[in-house]
Amino acid sequence: METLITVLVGLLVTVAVYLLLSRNLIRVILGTAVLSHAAHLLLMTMGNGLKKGSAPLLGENANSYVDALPQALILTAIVISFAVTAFLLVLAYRTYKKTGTDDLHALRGFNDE
Amino acid sequence: MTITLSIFIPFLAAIFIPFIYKRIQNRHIGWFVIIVPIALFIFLASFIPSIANGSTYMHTIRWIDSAGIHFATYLDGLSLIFALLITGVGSLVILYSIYYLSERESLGRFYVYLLLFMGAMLGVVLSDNLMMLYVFWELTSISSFLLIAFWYHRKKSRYGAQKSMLITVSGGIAMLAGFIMLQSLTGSFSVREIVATIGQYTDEPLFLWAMLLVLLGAFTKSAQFPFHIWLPDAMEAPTPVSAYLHSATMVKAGIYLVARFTPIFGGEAVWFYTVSGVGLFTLLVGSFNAVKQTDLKALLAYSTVSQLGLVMSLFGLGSVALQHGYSPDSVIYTQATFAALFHLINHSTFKGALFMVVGIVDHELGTRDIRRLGGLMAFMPITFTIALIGSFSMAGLPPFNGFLSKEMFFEALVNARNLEVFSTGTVGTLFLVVAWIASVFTFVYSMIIVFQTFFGEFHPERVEKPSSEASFGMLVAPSVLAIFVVGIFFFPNVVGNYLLRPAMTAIYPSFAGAEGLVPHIKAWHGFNPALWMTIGVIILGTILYKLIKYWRGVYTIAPLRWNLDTAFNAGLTWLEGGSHFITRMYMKGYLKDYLVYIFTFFIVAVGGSILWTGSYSFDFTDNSPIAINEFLIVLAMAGAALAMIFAKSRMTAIILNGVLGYSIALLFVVFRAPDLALTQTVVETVTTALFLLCFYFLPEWKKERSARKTKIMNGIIALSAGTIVTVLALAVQGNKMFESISVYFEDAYLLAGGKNIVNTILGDFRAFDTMLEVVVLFIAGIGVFTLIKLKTGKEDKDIEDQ
Amino acid sequence: MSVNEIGEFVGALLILLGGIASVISVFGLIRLPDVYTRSHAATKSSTLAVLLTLSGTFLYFLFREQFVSVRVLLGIVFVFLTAPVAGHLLVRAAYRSKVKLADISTEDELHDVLYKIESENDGTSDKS
Amino acid sequence: MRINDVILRTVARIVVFIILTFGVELFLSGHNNPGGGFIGGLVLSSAFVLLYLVNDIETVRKGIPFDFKKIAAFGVLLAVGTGFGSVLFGEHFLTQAFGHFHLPIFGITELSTVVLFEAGVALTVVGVVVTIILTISEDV
Amino acid sequence: MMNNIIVMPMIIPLLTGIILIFLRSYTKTQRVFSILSSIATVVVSLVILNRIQHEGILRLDFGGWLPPYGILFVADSFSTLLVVTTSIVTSILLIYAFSSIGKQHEHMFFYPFIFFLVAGVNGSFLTGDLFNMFVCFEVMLLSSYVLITMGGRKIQLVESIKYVTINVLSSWFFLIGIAYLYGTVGTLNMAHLSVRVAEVGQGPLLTVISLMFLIVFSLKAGLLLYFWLPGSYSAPPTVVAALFGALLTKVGIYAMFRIFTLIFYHETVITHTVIGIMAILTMIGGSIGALAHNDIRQIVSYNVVIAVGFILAGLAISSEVAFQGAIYYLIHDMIVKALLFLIAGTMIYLTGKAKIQEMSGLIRNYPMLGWLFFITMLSLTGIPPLSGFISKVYLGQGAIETGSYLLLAVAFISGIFVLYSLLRIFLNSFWGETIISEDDDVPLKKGMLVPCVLFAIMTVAIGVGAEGLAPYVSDAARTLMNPEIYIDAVLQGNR
Amino acid sequence: MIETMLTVSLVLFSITILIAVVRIVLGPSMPDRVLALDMIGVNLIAMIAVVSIILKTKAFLEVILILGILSFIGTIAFSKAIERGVIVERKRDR
Repeated sequence: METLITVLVGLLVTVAVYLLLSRNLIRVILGTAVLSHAAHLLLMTMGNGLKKGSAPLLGENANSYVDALPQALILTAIVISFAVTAFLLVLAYRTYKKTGTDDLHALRGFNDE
Repeated sequence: MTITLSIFIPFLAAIFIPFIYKRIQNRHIGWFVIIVPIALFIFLASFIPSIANGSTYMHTIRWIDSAGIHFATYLDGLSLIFALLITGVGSLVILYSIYYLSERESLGRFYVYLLLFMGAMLGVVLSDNLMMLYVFWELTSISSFLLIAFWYHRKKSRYGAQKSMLITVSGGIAMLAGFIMLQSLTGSFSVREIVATIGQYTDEPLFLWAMLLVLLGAFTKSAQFPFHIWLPDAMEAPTPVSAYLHSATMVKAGIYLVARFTPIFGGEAVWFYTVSGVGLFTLLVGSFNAVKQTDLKALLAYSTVSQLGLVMSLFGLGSVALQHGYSPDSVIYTQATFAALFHLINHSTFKGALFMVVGIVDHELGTRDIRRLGGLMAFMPITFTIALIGSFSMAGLPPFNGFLSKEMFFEALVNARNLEVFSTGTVGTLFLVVAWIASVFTFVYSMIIVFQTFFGEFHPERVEKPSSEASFGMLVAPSVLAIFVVGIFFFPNVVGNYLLRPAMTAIYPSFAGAEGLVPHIKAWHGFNPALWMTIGVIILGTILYKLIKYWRGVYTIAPLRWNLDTAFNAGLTWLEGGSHFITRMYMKGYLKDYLVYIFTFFIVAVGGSILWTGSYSFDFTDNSPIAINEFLIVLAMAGAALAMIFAKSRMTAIILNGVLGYSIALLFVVFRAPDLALTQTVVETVTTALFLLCFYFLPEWKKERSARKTKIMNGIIALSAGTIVTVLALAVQGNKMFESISVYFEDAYLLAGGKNIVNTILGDFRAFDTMLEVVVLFIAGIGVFTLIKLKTGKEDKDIEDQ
Repeated sequence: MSVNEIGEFVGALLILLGGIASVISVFGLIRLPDVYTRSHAATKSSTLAVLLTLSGTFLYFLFREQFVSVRVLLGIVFVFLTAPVAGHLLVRAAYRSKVKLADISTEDELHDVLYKIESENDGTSDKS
Repeated sequence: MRINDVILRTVARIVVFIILTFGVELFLSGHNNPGGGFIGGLVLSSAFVLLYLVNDIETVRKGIPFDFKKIAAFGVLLAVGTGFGSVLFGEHFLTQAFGHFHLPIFGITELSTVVLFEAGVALTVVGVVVTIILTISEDV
Repeated sequence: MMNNIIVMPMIIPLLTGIILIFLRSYTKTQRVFSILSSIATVVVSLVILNRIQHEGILRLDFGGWLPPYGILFVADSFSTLLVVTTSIVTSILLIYAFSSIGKQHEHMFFYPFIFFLVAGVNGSFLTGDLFNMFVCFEVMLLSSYVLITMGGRKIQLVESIKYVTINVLSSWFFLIGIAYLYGTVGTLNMAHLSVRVAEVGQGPLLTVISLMFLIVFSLKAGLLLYFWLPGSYSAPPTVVAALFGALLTKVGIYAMFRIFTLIFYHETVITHTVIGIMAILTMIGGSIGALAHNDIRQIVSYNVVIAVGFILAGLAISSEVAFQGAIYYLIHDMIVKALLFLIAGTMIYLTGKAKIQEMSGLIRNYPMLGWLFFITMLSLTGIPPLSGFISKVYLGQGAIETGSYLLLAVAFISGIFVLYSLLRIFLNSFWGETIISEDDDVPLKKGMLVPCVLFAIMTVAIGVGAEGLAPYVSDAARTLMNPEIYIDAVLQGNR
Repeated sequence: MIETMLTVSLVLFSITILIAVVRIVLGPSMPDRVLALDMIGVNLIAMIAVVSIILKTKAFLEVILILGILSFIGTIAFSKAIERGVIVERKRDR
């Protein structure tokens, strides 16, 4: 299972990187979103082993629990990625309104002669 | 203590000058300033007797104790000579400037700079601690920079200032590196301590580097070839400055440094060859170039370059004496050093006088172009006399002090030919020949100064102002110097015994009191080779001067025309252009390029190190089993992810992203993470809503128009990045080295009273993370608000998109 | 077989039925010719599928652990409530955004209404 | 073109109610069951999102006249403040206290300062999500 | 003894920021409140700094959870020195903001974002937990995203897209790195990480993971991967640019020092060599860039790049003396870069131009500004007795002791490039013919000049009074050199 | 027996999801895709229900409800986006 997920993570990273490298603003943002998915999944696989033990709820009275720490970290990371994505989206929106283009090739910025 | 104070007095004065300047209107501010150097001169002069008796003065104030950097002053014979020159010439120059600069100039500024310089220069020669020396060393560069660009609205002034600053500061930084190396070797920044212990380190490779770097500093400051190019351009400074900094004092700082370090590095072959070789070559180049100058100040600048070379080479020759320590035989080589010190003093007198003369000419006639001048003798008799004295002294003619030191120079060279050390032989002869040729040119340009300016016919229409003799005040300073020029010729041994003897002892501590260390200077010493050489110089020089218009064409010959100035300018231009070109090449402003750099670096660094260190040992034994349905879901996710790349519309891409997000929620369920699954679902939905909200306003995306090649490149980069992440993750999973700390949290109920471990971690164990994460969210929320609401767009006249 | 076991079995059976229904509906989704027909498959039968599954789950928990899961019940109610509305909205949206009907469709009763409104609106700006 | 949303609005009214209740439930049960401040807050805000989707901004504003920025700020203040509170009591920063109290109506209840902290989190989440959505939607 | 005080440098700005949100429409109150609280931060951090000298490294376990399980703040001399400098720099920059940023910004939560930024920066310095560092980074980064876009001018938006994207990317890389590290050694506390890494030895796998962190922090610090830096530091308003120039890269640098002296210090042959090479390339690239442009903002930004290379040369050398040099330089650079950015911004404000050849002779109308620039230039070049000097000496000593001559050469030569690039500004813009007549020049507000003067005084004071800082700096360098001091302080006993 | 039935149904659900993804990729129209997404959401609910039976835990029952709620909200958002573009109006009746 870990290997499968890891390969999936690799695939997601590939997709994310490819999207990041494109010229379109929206694709770039989607790339960051996919990358955050990949990072979360990766963090998940780094615990004490997937599917080993029951959910980390003491009410379940199980013998062993899965690693709860990565879960907490991922939760934090998810919220942060949400915040970042939201900001990035609005930034893209504002940029488009201001410049009239979403082509990153046209958005070069400083052109000191 | 008082010596330390003497360094500070000019600085203190510099602070007060602007205030005084604001108060007084009717009197020239210079009269207040001049008190400082005169007082200091008198104060320092009072040390002459005791120093001559061999005492030295040392005083230390702790500064940066932990780094061994102290404010340590040390007064011995060597520093005394320089200190006296600084304050003495300084007094005269300020006196001269009072008449030279009109009150319309911003005199407050001028004198502040000048006092800064004076203090810095005193600091250089009186410091014992190398770092202190460096502090003041750079300060001289800076004050010189400010003085050169005193008339900063002139382009040439700025150019000259920039050039001198760049060259001298660069040299200074090199010197700093050398100093630090010395400290690393010996463990001390104190010159005296280094002198005492350096013997045991001379074989270290660092020693050689330190020597070369220190020399670099000295050469740049003293305008030695090929760093001499800044000096002629520095002549844009007001003439008093040129007289003071660029002939008498600052340029001698390098000389001082060489003298000061002779006990440390002297006796080394590299030191000998570098110092004397560079010195002689500078002498030749300087004198040769001086002849072709038409601007009197430029001529003097080149002459200064050549004279500095002369002194430098003498120090190089004199360092030989230290090769095997003290022996009666090697004393003879110290005479070169003696000559160097002597010429140093002489040069300050006659060159100072000459600069002032040129200043007078410039001041009275509005030009200093030799081609426009002539016949000034008639109405500027005093000026003429001073010029005559100065030039003849420079040319090495009796009865002026230049003659004495020139003779000693030749003598030292003749001695050097007999050197048994460093397998000189032919090189010694070469030195002699070079020096002699250079002297001939020196003679020629000295004659040019006197004869082309003061003899011949006066053409009033060629000058810009009506001409008359300068005011009395302006003549005082050069006259005093001229008197010294003559006086020293007649009483050279006063200087020799009182000033030079302690200095020689300072340079050659092991020779202290040796017979012949301080020779008796005689004007007439029989027909020895040196005199014959002088006579030869006069004869050939006269001939060359007379025939100058026939051989002037030499200067237009190509190799001689390529000068270092153009090289320096071209270098700077090339540097800027090249930088621009290179920076443009990789800083294109495209996000994509930057990302490519980052990923490339990632692939090379991380991927490379994975391959290199072979950290790809996998271990799949610990894997949990895969259920078919999980496999199918992963397959669906993979399909959705891949489809995102090829999605033709943004909405499809958003939907696919949603599929990914929801499937991840399912994976979280499979991995027993209910909280995550909940969060992931909600966040995914809200994100999707946001995507929809924003994308409505953006245009439908176009097909990527990139070339096929770019796409393939992107694909390769993406694939490698993905592969690296996977490989590394697999390696990590196969190499779990420790149990996670998270077992601890399974006691959550006991510890924190919660049964949901994840929630207790978030709310208690790692509540700080949660708190900050809330802050992050909050910032994003308010940030979005700000981003949308705050529009200062109307003031867009701004300087954007240039 | 105790009552509980029968209950569990029934629950599992319902779930299996749900799975089958779901597969059937997805075949509809992939095979049917246009969005309108597909929406039948997607909304109706997959709602059925999920209802079957959830009921199964409810029964399973009820009989196995004597646990009345309010959440699952709520979920059932919820899906019942929302699925038709969602389907309705979506198809309306599809129609309004002028997704073409399949070629085999014979009639489009609202055709005139839609395009009439459109032509009326052409004068004014259609930017809401 | 006016679009008739009667069906949607009718259903939405019920749904929003369910979501809100469920959100509060999730928030409260967080310490022992899945849920907690974040999730509770997110679910609550999704209810608001639904409200805004179904109705327009003006209508909702009439019903809920809050400045959501302030709510968010208040939430952060609460979250940070509970941490700061423990400092005032001479405890380590962010020390959470919990205890079992005997309350008249509820019987033995576990009370914890975590609840305050989590409430802050939830308020922030709601405030921020709604602020973002409102801000974008208003800027047309 | 409770160490709650060490969370204050983060909490005070945080609370201030939140409270200022409520004070949105009261500009005056905002100003007073913000300056007061930033002064409070300065005082608190100074107190911490002094307590460390008496009591050793301080730590605060949040919620009383002992490390490695809970999150904790660790204040050692290194981090606290940076916190002190950050607080001081921010206070002074606030003064500049009062007179320059404008009502619109103030109304739109400008000050809160500044405080959030500072909270993030201080948190990153103080935290002893790797994941918490990630979160603190995010606090800092999100505030910086907002600040860089604030005002919404076209150039800001365009540049910030690059800035945000690249930083988001590096954040996820950071998270991936944390995941790897957690996977291998199963902990997040930095001291505990160090212990565990030391226990198994830093094998090839851990070295590869350390390179992952190197990339992340290089991106933040602008070490070799500085492409985003010149553009994004040129776009925002002056105060923000100064804040960025002074603080942001320093956080990356700090993190790099922390990680590579505390955790991954075993395989210096690989990691520190790589850092050294990167530092050299950075200095070269920065030097070239600083000469390539005529826009002051760009020149100034590239100077930031050079400084980054210089400081990390100290890490690459990795000896106690070199660390001292690097720390001195960090402090110096935070102050002087802020000053440099302020002056550059003020010049643009006064002339309305950004290119050096378009302005000329400013010194006639604004002599004070000109001399301040001059001092800045000298200080950055490392001319004594200004603040850049002592670090140069120490770094030189470190380089010579360890035989890193190439680093030494590049580091010292880069100083000349710094000088030249700034000299061009000085000669062209301050000297030269005065173009603007005295009648229609823009008056230089006191509120703009005072902060510059304060910074200038600081650079002189630090240079002359370097000995005053010496005990702190040497303690910091000692701690960096001997990770066990840090580890002991964190992991041993319940204080 | 029960185990097998549950596993089989899980597989069936995942097949459904897989095919629905194919529909999303194929399109052709946007409502098709949203329809498929909705369907995926519904199937995820079912899967989670089954998974929680297999894992013998009640922890995931909340997820079921949440997913139900959210796939509804998502679908509404998408359909509004398709229909009107803007999904949150400032004021109706404009």
